[in-house]
Order: sequence, then structure tokens, then C-alpha cells
Amino acid sequence: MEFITQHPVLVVSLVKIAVLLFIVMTALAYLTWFERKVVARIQSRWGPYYVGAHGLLQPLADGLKFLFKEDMTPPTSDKFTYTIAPFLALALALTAIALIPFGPPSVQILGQPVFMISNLDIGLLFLFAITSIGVYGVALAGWSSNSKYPLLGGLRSSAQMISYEVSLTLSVVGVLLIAGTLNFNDIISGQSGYYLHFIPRWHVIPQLVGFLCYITAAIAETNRIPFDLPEAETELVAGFHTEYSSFKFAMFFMAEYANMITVSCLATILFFGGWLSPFPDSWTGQVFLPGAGLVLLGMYCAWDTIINMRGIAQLQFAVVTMLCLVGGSICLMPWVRPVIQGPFWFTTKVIAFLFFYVWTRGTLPRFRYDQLMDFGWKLLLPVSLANLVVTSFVLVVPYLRHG
Amino acid sequence: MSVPFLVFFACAFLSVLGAVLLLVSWEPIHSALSLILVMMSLAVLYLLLGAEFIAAVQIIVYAGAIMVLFVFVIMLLNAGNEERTDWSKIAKVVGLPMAFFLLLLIARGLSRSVIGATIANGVGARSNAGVSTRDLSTALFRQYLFPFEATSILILIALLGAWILARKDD
Amino acid sequence: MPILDHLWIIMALPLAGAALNGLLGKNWSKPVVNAIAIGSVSLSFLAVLELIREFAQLPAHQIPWGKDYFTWLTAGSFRIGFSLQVDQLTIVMLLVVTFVSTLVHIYSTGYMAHEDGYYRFFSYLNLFVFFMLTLVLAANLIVMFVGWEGVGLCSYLLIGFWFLKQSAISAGKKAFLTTRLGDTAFTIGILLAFWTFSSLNFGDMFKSIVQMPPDTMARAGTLTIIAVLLFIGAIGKSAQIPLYVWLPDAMEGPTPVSALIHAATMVTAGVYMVARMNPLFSRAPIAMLVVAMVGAATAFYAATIGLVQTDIKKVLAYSTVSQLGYMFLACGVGAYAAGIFHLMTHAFFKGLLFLAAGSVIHAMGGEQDMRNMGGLRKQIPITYWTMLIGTIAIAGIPGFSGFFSKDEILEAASSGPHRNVVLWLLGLVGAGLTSFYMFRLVFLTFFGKERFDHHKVHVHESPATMTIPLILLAVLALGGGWVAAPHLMGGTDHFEAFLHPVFAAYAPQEAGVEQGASLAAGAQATEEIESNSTMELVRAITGPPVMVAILGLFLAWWFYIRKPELPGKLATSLHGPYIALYNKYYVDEIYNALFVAPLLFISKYILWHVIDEGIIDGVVNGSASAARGAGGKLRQLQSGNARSYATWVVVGAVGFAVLLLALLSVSH
Amino acid sequence: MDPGEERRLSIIPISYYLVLSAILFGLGAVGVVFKRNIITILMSIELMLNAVNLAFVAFARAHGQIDGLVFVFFVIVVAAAEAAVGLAIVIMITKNRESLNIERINLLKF
Repeated sequence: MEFITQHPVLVVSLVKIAVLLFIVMTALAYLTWFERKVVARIQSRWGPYYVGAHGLLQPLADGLKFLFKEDMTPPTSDKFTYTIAPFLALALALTAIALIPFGPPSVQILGQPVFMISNLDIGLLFLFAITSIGVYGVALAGWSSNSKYPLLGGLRSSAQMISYEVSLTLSVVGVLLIAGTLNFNDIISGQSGYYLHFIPRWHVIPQLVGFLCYITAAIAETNRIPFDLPEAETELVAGFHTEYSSFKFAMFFMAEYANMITVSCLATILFFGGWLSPFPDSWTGQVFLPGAGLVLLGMYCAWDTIINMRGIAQLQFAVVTMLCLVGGSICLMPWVRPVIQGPFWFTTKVIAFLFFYVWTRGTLPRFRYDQLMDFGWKLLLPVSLANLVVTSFVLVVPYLRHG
Repeated sequence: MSVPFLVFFACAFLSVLGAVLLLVSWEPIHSALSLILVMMSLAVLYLLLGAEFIAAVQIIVYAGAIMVLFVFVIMLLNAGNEERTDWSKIAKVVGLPMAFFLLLLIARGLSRSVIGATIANGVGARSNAGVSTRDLSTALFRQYLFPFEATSILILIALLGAWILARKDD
Repeated sequence: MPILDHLWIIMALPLAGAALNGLLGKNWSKPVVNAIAIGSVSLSFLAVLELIREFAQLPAHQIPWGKDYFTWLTAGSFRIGFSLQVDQLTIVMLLVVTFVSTLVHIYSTGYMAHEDGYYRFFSYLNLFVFFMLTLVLAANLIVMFVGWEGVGLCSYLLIGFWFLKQSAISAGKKAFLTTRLGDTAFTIGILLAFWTFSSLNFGDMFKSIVQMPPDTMARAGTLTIIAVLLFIGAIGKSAQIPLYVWLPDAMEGPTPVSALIHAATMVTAGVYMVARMNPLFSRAPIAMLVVAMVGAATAFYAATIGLVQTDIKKVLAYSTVSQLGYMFLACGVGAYAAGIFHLMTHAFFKGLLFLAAGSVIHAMGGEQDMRNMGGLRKQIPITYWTMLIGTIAIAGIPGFSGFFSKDEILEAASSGPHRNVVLWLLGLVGAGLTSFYMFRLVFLTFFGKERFDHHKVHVHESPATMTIPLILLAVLALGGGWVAAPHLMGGTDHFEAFLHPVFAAYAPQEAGVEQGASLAAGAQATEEIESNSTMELVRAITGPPVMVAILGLFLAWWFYIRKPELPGKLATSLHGPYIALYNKYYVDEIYNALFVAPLLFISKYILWHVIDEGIIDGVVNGSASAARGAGGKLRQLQSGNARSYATWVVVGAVGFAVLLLALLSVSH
Repeated sequence: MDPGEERRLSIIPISYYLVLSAILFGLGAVGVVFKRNIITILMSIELMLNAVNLAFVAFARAHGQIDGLVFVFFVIVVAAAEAAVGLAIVIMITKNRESLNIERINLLKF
């Protein structure tokens, strides 16, 4: 016990890491479910439906399947590299999340902020540092499987990631110029306040161009459709992870989704005011939103359970309903309300972004490789550069005027 | 033995290990990986020295860009194992002893010489906290503006040079 | 005070014009080139006007107003700043230069309209103006020297403007080399001056001159030497004996050039320099005497040659030489103001004369020989009238500008402090000759019967762009003298009073009176004139100068209107002198024999064949072959194996490290 | 970082860092001399640069001056440029000579 009081940093951090890891893993799993559902809806299908009510247990099933499959290693492959590649990918992807603040630093336990694992002065830089070496996972995987398609996939992905990383970074610099700091919390708190008392002062408004560049580059950075050349089925089977199977494959899979989450969080932080609420504080009603939302969801589930569900599914969904209602009522408790605000808005925004991701995947066709490169270097890069220049000029003008 | 010491020696060990691996591995990509290891541990050392920004830049530029470039080229050229030709005579006769001599010499000199001594006796101790990124940027854009611009020109030239060299000559 | 703080603007404008036209003008249409050239010069003229307005408000103690823009070169104590200064003298020069240049530019647009290399011409012209202004505005000898050489360069370029004409090229070369001769002495003078005064800023130099202990041998000696050396430079630049030979040939250049450079501005640079250095000269009596003698001699000598020249521009050229002689005479006898005054009036009427001559040539379609002209009076009235005014002015008929200035000079020579009868006589005769050959020119050109055939030559008056400048200059040639006139009517001489501070500032004590000599004279004049100023006026008007002028006019009329056959007779009867005069005393030939031929011989047989080919080339080739040999040996070291190179690098590094550590342990 | 931590950090003598950088530099030099693969040689050069950077940062820390860090920054930039051009050259060479072995590339003479 006194150990805890002696080393609050250590203990609290460990706890936080454990919790976050659990949450993120679950989120990853259910992100796949989410994606499949949404894409299915876009293609007017039902999507996973039978494993659990609304296919809610599908991710669990997939995970088990991956675990129990045979783990094959190509005999000609470079064993060491082949093995570390997926670990590298997943580890880096998860590390990035450790830097994200999900809520205001004011909420603390033992003098440690609850909603973020680390609060670096140069958080953004470090995030970029980590994402920048995320390439290795893919590249090494491609190279080490010592096979044609993976090599091509690896080459493509490393080229693509290098190319788009430039625009990604540049598109963010505009925000940095405005915020004047690299620390996430400062960036977020810099976005508090409102234009005309109701439009939130989010950087997306002055930095619209930057935001568009960012989101495009981000999609490319995470190798998602329409930029998923490294794993273009029609061209190179499955790209860099063709030779991978079982859990190694699953790691790449998770890494990709983790990266999605990371870039969505980053977009939220940089352009959409992180855990800040979109509504002015004067609208006191908003503190009830999280709870109310959950309760409503619960009611919907209840109705669904009673009307549509039959047999085991009905039972399962009843549990879901209970969870929603209980969670909602917890969120409505007076001492929970303020605490839950930040994470609520943050997750809402992130989910919106994820939905956007899935949406694009459901809608857009895939680029051709040369188109991809041209787009990256000849359109995205110049535009983000121009945005940077314009921003800096606008920022400098007042100094010029007042000497 | 305090935490920083542990960190330092761990990183030092890792970096030296990486360097040695870089030398002994016949597979270029393994050399690349070990070099990345060196860079990572150096980045940690920079953090230890309170140079956050440099650490980040070290990772981003070196590990994230330069080494990726190396790996990329290795993959592109599909560089296999290094051919084992016999050593160049000069290297055998001069290089090896010279290199180690140099190594020892510098190490000894540093530990004995004015620099090493004085700093070991705690000049380091009176050094201020790790410089903030803000100070660094101020120095870069005020005092060192001209070199900074010069480097940007240099980068541009390098870009063009690389393009000229690597394009398909038709 | 904008302009006063930014004197450089005045110079920068023409320079900008020159740069624009010279670099980009090739593809521009003539109007654009005109706009830039004339625009830049006239702008700087306006700038000068503004400058005068501001200068008028300057308190006396701030004059000369100096501006030091940047340090140009420093070596130990030796510092040359790019520094400009303005005082009354500068103002006068600036006014003359910018004004005349503007007119000449306008005139040139008409005169050069049909030439190719149009833009080139104007960019040279602008460049010249720039250098001339540099020369005038300079606050130290070096900057002045830059302008001095710059105008030389421009004159070279412009004389050789038609570089397809062999004669033009050689004329340009001649001008350049001859002036170089003077400039060499000038340079030495500058160095000596620095060695003596340890500064080249006019202000500091003059101060140290004043502080020099009077009447020591050192002072007299050095000052005299410096003055003489500088004056030799002036001789070259202002075409005095014996270096005048280049000026007549310079007439190969376009006429506007002759008007601007070889009449109005550049050639007067020497006079300006002497006037600028007046504290130096007035303390070097011998130098003064030299100046005066050279001036007077030139004035007379050039006039005699002018008598018989048949090329209209040659006549004007020689008259220019002789007028310059008058200016130096004035400076030589200590009447600097009079010299500058004559410089100004001369700029007006001689510029006018040249431009008018140009208009005549234009009208005659390129004909320059007066023997093939005559009777043009009716066809080209404007040219005729303006030229007549110019002639009267230069001849020194009372009421015209030339009269006042020349009269002052002669008066200074006769009654001034350094009075000297011989010089005065020379000047007087020169004046007579001047009026004679000038009227001869007019009569030959405009009177008598036409000696050309109408079918070949279609005579036509020049366009307005050429006539308007003529008229303007004519007005000035007519009235320009009156600024100094009142002195003759009793009352004080405004012009001289204006310039007085410049020449009085550092005037030597004993010469304090002499300095404002003619001013003082004017003062006395006023005193004694109180009673009978008209009497004084009459005495001035009926004085010897006027008499000889009238006489010259009359003789010219007698020879060329009354009895046109007379000159031929005279030429045959006085054959020897006539030929001598006609061939300009064979000076060119003599110079050729004396200097040019030996020089050629030396350069060819000694410098070229022996020194250049033998020694210099030998050294170069030798070292080259040595290097090749050494390389042949050394390249064995190059295995071509990059790693061995790397090894060598490392070895070097180790060596360096060893050295470093050794040093460290030593210092330890 | 809080001052207490600072103090403990600064106890590590700078000479440790310097010795480490010396060792790395020496190894890099060895690599340049010994390795045959051009790419590896370039990597060794990068290693040497890194060693130098470490020394710079250490000194900057020792004297509490920022210039060392600035210099490191420049070194990194230059290293990037060098890598880009160097690798381009490598690609060129392998195109022409079908070999990455530096001993096969011995045209670097008269």
C-alpha cells in the first residue's frame, strides 16, 4: 500500500496502461464488427448476424479462429525478421495510443491525470516519431517473406508511407503554428471558446484545407481504401501479409485498425477540439447527454429484444440492454456527470471519424499506383505547403503591423 | 545505482551491440535493423540528456526517414548477402589496427584530457534543465537563421540530385 | 530634407536609365527607350532643382554639406568612404550638367532617329551623365577619380559609337590613350596628396593645407608638385597643350556627343577640378603660373588652328579647346569664379553651337565641309538664328553671355592680382581670332551662294525635338551672362558672390584679398563708379576685348562676304603658314614619330617576343610540365579501390587525433 | 522533469557519453574500412555521424548551451541529404555494374 503512495506515477501508469489496453483491444475487435456492419448497410446487406445477436459475438469468434489456426512460416523466409515484423507493427500502433489524452487533465487520481497515460511536452512529435517507424512492420514483413507479391507490397507500402507522411506532417504544421505548442492538452485547451458564442473555436475552421490534406494523407498512411495498394487483392493477392497466417496475420490486422483509431484521435485533437464539448458551457443541459444517450440506446435495445429477438439471441440482447441502462444511469449520477463529459465527446468524435473511414471504404474505388504517387506528390504536398505558407503569413501580419 | 544509470548502461550496451551487429551481419537488412537499434537507443540517451526535441527528430528523421530509405533501397535492389572476397590488403594491414588504435586513443584521450576530466568533475552537474523545444527553435530561427536556410537549399539540391541520378535515363 | 539626405538619388537615376536601356533596351521600341533615357535625366534635373531649393535653406556653417554613404575601402588608417558633398560650386556644375544633358538627350532623339544601336547610344549617354554627376558630387579625390575615369570611358565608347568606321575607332582609342597619359599623372598626384595630407577628403585636405606652416620649402615644393600633377590630369581631360590632340578627332562621334561631352561637360572637368582644389593651387604660385600659361597658350594656339579649318565640327572643336584655355587662364590668375562662370556660359553657347552644327549637318544630309555649304540662311532659319546667337555670344559682343565671362577673365588677367601682360595679350588676340573664325564659320555656312547641288542634297529644317533645345540654349546663350552682369553696371556680381564662400573659405591670408580679386575689383569699381557708373559701363563695352571682337567680325565679313576670293589669294601668298595651320602644325605627325612608333617597336620586339614569349610562357609551360610529371608519379597511389581511399582518410583522421591529443596533453 | 530527477540525471559524467560516442565512432570507421557492401558502408557512415551527434548533445548539456543541439540538428539534415544522394548513386551504380560490391567499383582513378 505504501508502495503505491511512494511511487504514484509508476502504479497509476501501470493501471492506466492495463485498462487502456483492455479497452483498445475490445475496441479493435468491435471496430471490425462495426466496419462489416456499416459496409454491409452501404451495400444493403445485413452483415454478420448469426453469431450472437446482430453478430455481436462475431469478433470473439474471429479472434478464437485466429488463435487456433496453424502458424506457418515459409521455409525460405528470413525467420528473425519474419517474426518480429508483426510484433513491431502492433507494438508501435498501440504505443501511439498511449500518448492520446481522452479527457481533461484536471480529472486526477493520486495527483495523476486519469484520461491520459503520458503528457509529453512534445507529444505530437513523438506521435509522429512512432508512426514514422510504423513503416518497418510492413516493409520488413514484405521483404522477409522472401516472396514476390509480399516484396512488391512491402515496396509499395513503404514508398507510399514515406510519400504521404510528408504531407501528413506538413498539413498538421498549420495547426501547430496557430496553437504554438506540441503538447496535446495545450493544443486542445487552445481550442476552447466560441466564435459568435456558439461556433466552437476548433482549428478545423481556420485550417480547413489543412484538415482535408490531413484526412487524405491519414487514410493513405493507414493503407486504407482507396489507398490500400499494399494489400490490393486484385493485384498482389494480399500484399505484404500474403505469407502470414494465424495470429501474426491478426496482429497486422489489429495494427491497421489501431492506426485508424490513432489517426482519428489525432484528427479529433488537432482539428476538432479533442475532449471539448461542441456546445457552450451555458447550455447546462448537455451534462446529461452521455447518460441520456445510453439510456435511449438501452430503450431501443429493449424494444428490439422484445420485438425481433428470439431464443438465445433474446437472452444475449437482454444483457446488452441491461448494460446500456445501468451504464446510462451511472453516467447520470451527479458526481460522474462532469467526469464523463470529456471522454464522451472525445469518443463521439472519434467514432464519427471511424464511421467516415468505413464510409469511404464502402464508397470509393482504389487508385492506380502511379495515380497514387502523383496525387501524393503533385497535389497533396503542394496544397499542404501552400496552406502552411498562407497560415504563417496570416499569423505574422499583426506583428508586421505593430512593428 | 539510480534509474538513470541503469537506463544509460542499458542504452549504451544496446547501441554498442547494434553497432557490432551492423559490422558482423552479412545481410544488409540486418545491418539496417541493427543500425535502427543503435539510433533508438541513442534517442533514449538524448532524452536522458534532456534533449527531447533532438530525440524526436532523431527518431523521425533517422529511423523514420533515412533508414526507411535504406531499407527501401535494399529491397529495391534485392541486395542479397555480401560477397566474401578476400580483404583488401591495405584494410588488413592498416585499417583494423588503426581503427582500434583510434578507438582506444580517443577513449583514453577523452577520459584523460582537459575536456574529459573537467566535465567528469561535474561541469555537467551545473548544467541547466533540458532545453525546451521553444529555446531550440528560437536559436534556430534567430541566431542560426542563415545556416538554416542554407540547409534548406542543400536539401533542395540533394532532392534534385537524387532525382537526376535515379530517373530512368532515356 | 529629402534630397540633401539622399544625394545619391541624383546619380542613381541616370545609372538606372543606363542599366535599363543597356540591358533590356535591345528589344524595346524607340519611344520606350526615349522615355527611359530622357525621363531619368530630366528627373535628376528636377532633383537638382529641389536640391537647390533645400540648399538655399541650409545655414552657412553647414556648407559644404557632406554625406558619407558607406565605407568603400579601408586599409589601416586609409579609409575611403563613398561620400558626396554639395556646395555652391557643385550646385553650379550640377545645374549645368543636368540641364545641358537633358536638352542633348531630347535633341538626340531627333538626331539619332535613323541610327541603329539606338538603345546603346542612350544607355551610354545616361552612363556618362551618371559618371559626370559622380565627378561633380564627389567629396573625396577617389570618388572624383572614379567619375573622372568613368566619363573618360563613356567618351571613348561614344566617340567610337559607329564602331564600323575605322576612323571612329582609332579616334576613340586616341582619346582614351591621350587622356590616360594625363590620368597617370593625376593618379600619382592623388597618391602624393594622400601621402602628404593622409586623407583624401576635400575638407580634411584643405584643413591640413591651411595648417601647414607657411613658406616652408616642403610646403611650397610638395604643394606645387601635387598641383602640377593634378593639373596634368586636367590637361589630358580638358584637351590643353600638349594633350589637346584627341579632341578634334573626337568629332568622329555623333554630334550630340560632341555637344554634351566634348563641349559642355566632360572637357570642363579639368577646370572644375582645378577650381575645386583652389586652396591647393592658390598656395602653389608656380603651379598657378603653369596653369595660366598653358591656358593662355592653348587659347591662342587653338584659335590660330581654328582659322583655317574647313570641317564645321573641327572648327568648333578647336574653338572649344581655346575656350577651355580661357577657363584655365582664369583659374591661373586666381579668378576661379570667372573661370567657372565662363565654364557655364561656354556650356550654353558651345553646346548650342554644336547642336546647331549638328542640325546643319542633318540638313545637309551628313555634309560637314563648310566649303560645300553656304546660303543656308533661308532654308533653315531656326538653325541659322540660334547659331548666329551662339556665335555672337562666343565672339564676346556686348550683351551676350560670352562677353561677360570673357571680359571678366581678361580683366582678371590684366588688372587682377596675378596680372600678367603677356597672358593678357595672348587672351586678347585669341578673343579676336575667336570672333573671326566663328563668323567665318557662320558666313561660309549660311551666307554667300550655295556651293552644293540641289539634286543631291535636299536641305530641310530639323524636327522640333532638335530645334526646341536649340532655342532654349539660344535663350541662355543670350541672357545667361546677365547673372554676372551687374558688376559692370557697378553693384555686386551675383554669380561671384554666390561662389565666393567656396573660394574664400580656405583662401591664404596674404591672398585673402586676391581670392575675391575681381569681387574686390567689383567693389572698388562700385566705389569709383558711384559717381559715374555709365562711364564704367562704357569703358567696359568699348574695352579692348570688344574692340578685337568687332575687328574679327569685320575681317570675317570682309574676307567671306565682301571679297570671297581674298582668302584663296592670301593662302597662296602666305603659303607656308597656311599649310602649317591647315595641318594643325603637324602635331599629330610629330607625336607619331616621337612617341607612337618607338612604343610600337618596344612592345613588339622586346615586350612581346622576348619577355612574353620567352620568360612568361616559359614559366607557365615549365610549371605545367612539372605538375604533369609529378602527377604521373603520384597517380600510382590511386588503386581506384574506394575502400583504400577510405582507409587513407581514416589514417589521416587518426594522425589528426594523435596530434590533437598530444596538444591537449601538452596544454594540460 | 522535476528538479530532483534533473539532479540525479546530471550525475552521469559527460565523459561516459563521450567514451560511448568514441566507441561507436570507432566501430563506424571500422565498418567503413571493412564492409564490402556499398549500402552497409553508407550505414557505417551514418553510424559515425550518430556518434558525433551524441558527443555534441553531451557537450551541449555539459556547458548548458543550445548551440550543440542546433549543430546536431544540422548534422541530421545534412545526413538526410547525404543518404538521399548516396542511395541514388548506389542505385545508379548497381544499374550499371550489377554489383553492390565496392571492390567491383574501381573506376575511381586517373
